[in-house]
Amino acid sequence: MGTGDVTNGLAARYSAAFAVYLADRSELALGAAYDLGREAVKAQLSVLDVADAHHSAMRDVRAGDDATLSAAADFLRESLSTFETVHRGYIEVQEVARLEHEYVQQLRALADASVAINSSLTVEAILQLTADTARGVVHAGRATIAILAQDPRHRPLTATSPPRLSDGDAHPARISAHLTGRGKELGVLEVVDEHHRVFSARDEAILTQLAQLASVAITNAQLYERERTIARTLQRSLRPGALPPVHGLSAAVRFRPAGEGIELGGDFYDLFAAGDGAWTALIGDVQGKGPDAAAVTALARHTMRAAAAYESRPSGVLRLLHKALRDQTGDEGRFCTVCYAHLRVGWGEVELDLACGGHPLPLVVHPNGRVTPVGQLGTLLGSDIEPQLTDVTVTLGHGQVLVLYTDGVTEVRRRRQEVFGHRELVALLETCAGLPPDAVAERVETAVLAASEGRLRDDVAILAFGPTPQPKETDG
Amino acid sequence: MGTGDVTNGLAARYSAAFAVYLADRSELALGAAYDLGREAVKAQLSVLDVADAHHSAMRDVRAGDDATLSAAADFLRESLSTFETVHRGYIEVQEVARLEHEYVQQLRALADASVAINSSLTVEAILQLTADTARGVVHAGRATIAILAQDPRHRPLTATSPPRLSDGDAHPARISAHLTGRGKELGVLEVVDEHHRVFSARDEAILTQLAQLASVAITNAQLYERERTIARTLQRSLRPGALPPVHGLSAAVRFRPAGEGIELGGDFYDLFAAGDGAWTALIGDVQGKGPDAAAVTALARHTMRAAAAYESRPSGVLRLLHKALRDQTGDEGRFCTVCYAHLRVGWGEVELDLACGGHPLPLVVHPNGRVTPVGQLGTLLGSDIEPQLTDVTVTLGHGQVLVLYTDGVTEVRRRRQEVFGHRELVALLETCAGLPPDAVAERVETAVLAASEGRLRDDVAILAFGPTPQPKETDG
Amino acid sequence: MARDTSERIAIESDADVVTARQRARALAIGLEMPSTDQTLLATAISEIARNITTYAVDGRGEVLIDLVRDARGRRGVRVIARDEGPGIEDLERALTDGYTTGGGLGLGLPGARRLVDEFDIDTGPGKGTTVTLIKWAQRG
Amino acid sequence: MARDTSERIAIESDADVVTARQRARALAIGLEMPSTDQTLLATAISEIARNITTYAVDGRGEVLIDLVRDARGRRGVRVIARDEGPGIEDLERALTDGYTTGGGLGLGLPGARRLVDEFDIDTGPGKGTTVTLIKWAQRG
Ligand SMILES: [Mn+2]
Ligand SMILES: [Mn+2]
Ligand SMILES: [Mn+2]
Ligand SMILES: [Mn+2]
Repeated sequence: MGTGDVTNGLAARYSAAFAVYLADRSELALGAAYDLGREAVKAQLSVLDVADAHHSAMRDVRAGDDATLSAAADFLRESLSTFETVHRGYIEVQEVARLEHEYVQQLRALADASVAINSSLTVEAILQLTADTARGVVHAGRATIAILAQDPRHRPLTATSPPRLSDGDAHPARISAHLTGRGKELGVLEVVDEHHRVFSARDEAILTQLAQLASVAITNAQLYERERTIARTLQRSLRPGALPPVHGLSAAVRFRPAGEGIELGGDFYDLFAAGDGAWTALIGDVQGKGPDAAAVTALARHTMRAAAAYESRPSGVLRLLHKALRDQTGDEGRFCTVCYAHLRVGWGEVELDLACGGHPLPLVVHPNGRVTPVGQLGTLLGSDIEPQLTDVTVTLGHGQVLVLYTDGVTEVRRRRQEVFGHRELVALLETCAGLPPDAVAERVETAVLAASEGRLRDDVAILAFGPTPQPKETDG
Repeated sequence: MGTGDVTNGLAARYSAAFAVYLADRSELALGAAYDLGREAVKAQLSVLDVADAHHSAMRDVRAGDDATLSAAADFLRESLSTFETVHRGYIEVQEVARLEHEYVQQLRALADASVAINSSLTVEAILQLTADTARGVVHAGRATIAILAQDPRHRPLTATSPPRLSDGDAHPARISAHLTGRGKELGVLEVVDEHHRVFSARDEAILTQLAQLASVAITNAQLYERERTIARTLQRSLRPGALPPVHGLSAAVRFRPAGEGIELGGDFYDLFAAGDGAWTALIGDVQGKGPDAAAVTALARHTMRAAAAYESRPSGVLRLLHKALRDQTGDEGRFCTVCYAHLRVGWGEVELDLACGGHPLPLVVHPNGRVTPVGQLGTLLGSDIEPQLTDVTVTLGHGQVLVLYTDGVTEVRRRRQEVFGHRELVALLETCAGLPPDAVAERVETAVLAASEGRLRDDVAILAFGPTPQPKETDG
Repeated sequence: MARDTSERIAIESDADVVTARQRARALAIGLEMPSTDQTLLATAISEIARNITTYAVDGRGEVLIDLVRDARGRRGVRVIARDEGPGIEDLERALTDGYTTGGGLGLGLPGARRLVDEFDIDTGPGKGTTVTLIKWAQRG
Repeated sequence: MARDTSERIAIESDADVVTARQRARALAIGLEMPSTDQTLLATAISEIARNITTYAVDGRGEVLIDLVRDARGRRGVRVIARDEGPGIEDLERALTDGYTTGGGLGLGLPGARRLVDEFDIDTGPGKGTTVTLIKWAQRG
């Protein structure tokens, strides 16, 4: 602090000013001591430099009488008064620093809480985290958050921190902040403490900030919950369910829509009782993926279920579906492929009429390991051209399994290279001779998922069935 | 600061210690000056008190020789050294306070940004706000945020602040923070400034905190967007569309699902060409509201559209729908009411066969202002009992309008009090004589919304139609 | 608080500041205020007078100095400094020791505030500044 | 940095602190260090020695004082204070002038740090504390 030059300059000026003061003892001369001290502080000289300057001045006057000593005391005191100002400022600034540091701690706690609160997807979790944060960040005894019901059908929600109430004060100190979302009142966040507690303006500011961020998180969670409920419920309601048990028929299905968080795609399948005591088994693929395609699968399934009550020829049902797809209003046209089978289940065998509208032909796995396609290729449904469809009759005997599948099974690509195609499927099925339909479907699904490395680029559906083995067959 | 007693005590002890030092000039005696000064600081005495104590000691020794003055200088210096420590601390703590205050400003900016960022529902808006905040909060020249594509079908996204790039430094100073969501890498947030800029550890901490909160907001927005897309797309795809134009028929529809953010409920309607050149008009209400009911409306509409291709008797179509509802797998049974009309549109008149499955009977508005129900009440569809349904033939002539509606129109309650019911509907329709179907539907909807004070408790659907007025009719 | 005496000193130059210091010191001596407190009072006057000569219009203002007595009979010196200057826009900042801008040394108004027993300031953009301070003769 | 001389002083009582101060002052005078800096050096030694007598096991430790010279030929007095005490758990806090806990006066280690040109501390729970400080004879 300070350099020798400035220090020496100080000593000389101090000595001269002191000599003036000794001569006239005037306020003007004394004011010079104040000026010197103030300059020393501004030049960041040390208080020790002033002490040394004082002593060199004393050496210069070389007098020890009371009057001189008294004047010296006055002069030194005056020259140190600015140092005293700074000294007192130290204690004050230390308090400022402490308060700012406390504020930093609160704001950091708030920032951490913000991340945690916004990471919560349920309103309940947000409320509890907010109450806990409120209590912690203002060091209070208890915090409560309450939000109104969004809707007359819902209940209001509250959370308290700590969860269990103590008896508490009859007249506690309290501060609160309103929760608002998109211009509407959401609820209130309140903090209470013992009655002698005085909450600071900063505590209120922090609570308000917390209420604000909690409001946003609650609003987001409510919006998310609403859309998620709609999305989940619709997808689950539209998705084909488990296969019904059919006497004499063993059937299995595997169904995997592509896309994270998606439960329903453009692939579909169905197995249901047709009007005439027979059964219908079908698989299909709507052009495209995701929810747009999914809505069309509902149309396809419901249409074919209704048509099957009136119509036993597969080609007839598919023609009606073609018309229904063409009649769709609003949406731009959607194409669809379907493989439709009308089944008469007998004793150890299944006779089926089969039509394929633009769909890959199903494969029969024979007990000897041979794999053969059945049916005849037909036209895509829903397009401009009247579909060409052919009904083919097939009988599945003991140990034969028919595998219906969508193109997601045979067009598995990785880095633009087909890694599982028709050839691989046939080769795999050749190893499935004698296996029941569920095992066959399982093997196919496993192979496809492995080839896709867990990331499907298209929906995958597999429907496999055959006559149930009849234990008495060879005995009877 | 300090009291007279302590000050006087200081003066006496100072004088005594100084006398000792004058006698032996030892380090031990000099150390006493340090101790006195330190005690004075701890007792929060003023530096002026020390100066005064010094001068009373000088008065006591009453000597002005060089040796004494030199010893006095040593002793005063030593006694002031602790004050110097505090003085230096002031400057240091002031810097600490300034830095803490700056940190407070950054954290407050971060808290504000957190609210703004989490209030944004699109990833693009979040990215821009994050880049702007990053640049502002660390006072840098430019900030860039980039996130990877979630899915091979999507593009990566970036945002820059300011949006336009300046030429910039060839070797700028830079700091960055990773964005991660649910354990996966999302992208990176980077800040650059002129090459001489030195980013502090606090700048890095702030950037990391910002990256963290942005990551959560991005993840939430992606999740929300996904669910919202599914919900929107499915609802729009399942929702019945606009009415097709039908030569000779004037028809209008009003449709309002209950519930905020919901686009599709349990009410439905349809108007489509039946198989035999005739048309089908229908309205229905699935038990319950919201997405659960909505999926069943798809089943109902698609089933009836398919059945209408084979079946012209309304009761036949409704029986098939009953069966389809009963066959539904997975879901617990859902009931449904439908009013179904098979229309033959002629020259200035419409002949219709009508069946009502558990649905309120439609009302005819006559040109003279009379309002009469038509059709015969039938049984709810989808329940355990085989429905009782009756086909009734009705002819609508010039100026007659048939109004089909769901119970949401006639069961408007407010505070458990019915405020708009069947009686009010009939009274309203009596004022609609001579109005075209669209005006009638409009009036009914307006009355229902007014009675509900804008908050529907049930879905509302209204389908009104009648023969198109034939201008040549009377001339021909 | 009863007023004993009063003197009004126009502040236009450094010489006027000396007059004010002297007047205050004379009153303080009359109250037998300790010499260290006399020094602190004089320093506080210098700091607020400096505020006038530095910031007020034409560097002009006035200082009123008088003796006061509180309800408990305690006596002290009161100094009121007024100017018609631009006023202080951000008072909190002007009094928080300059730490927000860094490197302040805590002199000026915040320094003066620390040296006296009571300190009050009335200011605002365009309305000038009035500083009132009191140093009691007996310590609390 | 070349070592010129070295002296080891056991710190067990206040008398030992005086010895250390004296030794350091003698070396400082030999380097013609200004008297104000001599005082600051002695004060720093008192503060770190006080740290030993207050916190170390049995209040014991040792101080090494020697002359050092840096690469540019500048000479100074170096003081190394060691103890086998419990060590300092939260060093940052011990050095941040007590402002986090409020009301500290900035003496002790943070005070000593401010009075010298170089200051280094090596400590940790259970490993004792070593403080090294240097005061250069010529100002930077
Ligand atoms: Mn598809
Ligand atoms: Mn596909
Ligand atoms: Mn309903
Ligand atoms: Mn209803």
